[in-house]
Amino acid sequence: MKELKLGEKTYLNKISFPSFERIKKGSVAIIECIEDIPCNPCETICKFGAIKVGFPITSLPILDEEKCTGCGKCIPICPGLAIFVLNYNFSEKDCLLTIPYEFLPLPKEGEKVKCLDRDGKYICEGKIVKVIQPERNNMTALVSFAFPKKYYNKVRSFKK
Amino acid sequence: MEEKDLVIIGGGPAGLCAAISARKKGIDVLIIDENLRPGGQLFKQIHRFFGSKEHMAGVRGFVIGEKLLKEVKELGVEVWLNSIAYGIFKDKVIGVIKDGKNILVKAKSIIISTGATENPLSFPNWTLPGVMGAGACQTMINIHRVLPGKKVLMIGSGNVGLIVSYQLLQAGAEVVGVVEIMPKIGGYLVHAAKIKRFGVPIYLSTTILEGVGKEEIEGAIICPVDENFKPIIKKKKYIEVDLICIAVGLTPLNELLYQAGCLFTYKGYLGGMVALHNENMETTVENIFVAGDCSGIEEASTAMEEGKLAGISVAEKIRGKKWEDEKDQIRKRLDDFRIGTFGEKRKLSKEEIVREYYERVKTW
Amino acid sequence: MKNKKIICRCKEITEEEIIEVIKKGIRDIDGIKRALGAGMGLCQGKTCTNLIIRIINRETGIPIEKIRQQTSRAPVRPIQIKIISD
Amino acid sequence: MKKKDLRIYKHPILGDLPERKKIYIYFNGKKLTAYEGEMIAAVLYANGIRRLRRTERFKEVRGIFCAIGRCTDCVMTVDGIPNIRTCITPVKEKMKIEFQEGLGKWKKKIW
Repeated sequence: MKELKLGEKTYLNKISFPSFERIKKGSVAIIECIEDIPCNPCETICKFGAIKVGFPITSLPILDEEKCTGCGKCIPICPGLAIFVLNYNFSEKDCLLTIPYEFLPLPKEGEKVKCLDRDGKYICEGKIVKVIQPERNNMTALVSFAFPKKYYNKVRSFKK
Repeated sequence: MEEKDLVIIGGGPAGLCAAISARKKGIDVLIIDENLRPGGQLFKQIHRFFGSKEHMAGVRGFVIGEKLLKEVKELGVEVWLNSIAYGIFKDKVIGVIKDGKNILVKAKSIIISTGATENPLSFPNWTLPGVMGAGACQTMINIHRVLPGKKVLMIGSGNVGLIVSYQLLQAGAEVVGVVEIMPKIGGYLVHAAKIKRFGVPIYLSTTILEGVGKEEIEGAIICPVDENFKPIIKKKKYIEVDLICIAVGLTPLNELLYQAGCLFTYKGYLGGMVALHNENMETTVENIFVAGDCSGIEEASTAMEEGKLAGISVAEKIRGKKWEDEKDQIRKRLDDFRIGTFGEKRKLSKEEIVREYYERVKTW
Repeated sequence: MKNKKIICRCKEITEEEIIEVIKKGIRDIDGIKRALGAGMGLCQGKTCTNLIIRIINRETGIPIEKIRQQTSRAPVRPIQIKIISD
Repeated sequence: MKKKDLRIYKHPILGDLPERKKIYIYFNGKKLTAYEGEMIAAVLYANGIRRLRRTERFKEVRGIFCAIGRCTDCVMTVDGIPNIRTCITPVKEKMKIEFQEGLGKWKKKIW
């Protein structure tokens, strides 16, 4: 049976990733918004003016990678839950990915997890580093988890 | 017989916004809603809405619902709950059953915002317990807070199918898959991505052949289709599920508009037969207005704007004033929302409706 | 009747039966209603009307917008006759 | 029999299920716990009961289909009155709910 695969090039090529030079410098937003949906809360919420949607409102968000501080304010506001923050320099071996997480129970800091790709396929082992409780973000929790750097562009979620 | 300036039938996003706008312009408003609380589908929608700040983007549906209810209350809009507007008769008389009594209400203007109904899909055993509409499933998990099944198969990959799949995961169910008969998904990729990255497969060019079970659903047979949508039977597959959700689109709920004598047109992109209306949301029957999904299936965001437009238009007629600037701003927000791959076709259909309205009204 | 496809859930009318009366010349919702009672159950055609329109369209090629809809009459929801008669 | 409760007590977005007054209803004579404000069909589903009635013609079992009172698939006999749409009818203390055969039988005169 034919399946939708979001890890395929047709979809990945539509994502405007920050340059690898910028990624190596530290925390930065990765916006995986690839369709002309009329939507721009990411632009409105960014204090640093790092995200531009502009006119028309269906334009894809463009990240000014020099202005982005990787603060993560845009993660929980995105209705598509399509924004992640990557800290490539988390440790010598691992990078750290922060994702919006809207399930219970929330993982615990230090917990070992299985890292999954965009299609939910197992990629590698990882570890929960930080869980920001939901109240502040209007019910969306932010979970940061660490995994080997080489999968920085593959891993997008986890399961217990 | 009771007499009212404006009666709004259906207190969902469109109806509530219409009530607020009209009340702010000094109109006496009565909302009639058949449910125990108003808000329509907003209270099932626990995801954040798209759009801009003006569309309340990034805010969850039920939060918007609470905000609208508060405003309606503060403005002193009369709301009849658990009340059924069962018919519209001559001279804009509405028959209502309220508290077990038959009440006739005569209105100067009526706004019909009755929303939509889910499209069915028939397959053998779709009548067994364990097959339900995706909206029904959403009602069960988000309103009644009961899980109607633990292993779910979703039929249809439009936004409703994708969003309800995600909400089923949030409610603690396992979604074993989403099947879509078309070669590509119907909804937004970001909604698909939300469930895909937690391991829910989305099968394309696939359909359901039948539900399996004796007295309740125990499984489903799914099957890939060829380019003519004919099932390739030898590739069929059995999967164990206890709930099958049908998410194959919505149809405007327009019985009352038919009774009122409104003229209709068929618009596939808007879900079927839609009452003709002009740029003020007035139908071909004078002083009967329409707003929200029953004037063409779109989203809650557009329903709210259409409601405001209808509410102001009613106020203009009753008070003999003009609020063109305000209406233009609303129309601009509607246009802002009706762009892109998904919005463009709806925008064109809406423009056709207004054009046909003037053609038909002229020759009528 | 194995693998029967029910169309009208209330009156339990199958697709086969509907196709049969279409072959006899019925072309609209009200006609199907009179011939089979489909759409006349408790829900008054809320669920099956769309399905029947699609079957008529598929079997006869008549465009959906040309197929006459069910006549809508009050009451649009099931209510006790006692309440109205009082 | 293992006790089932399919209520969603904790929810990541909607929060905890608020506490409500506990009441009792009867399904085919069996006592079930319900909470004030719940719909009859929701209480039955929460207890794992999805078979609400049997149809007249094909003798098929039916359950909830639309959950908003439109499709009438969930009709049951409630306190002696048949064809009550249980998905939109709230429970009441000591309510007697019965599996309905066909179009049901009237046990009680209502007028």
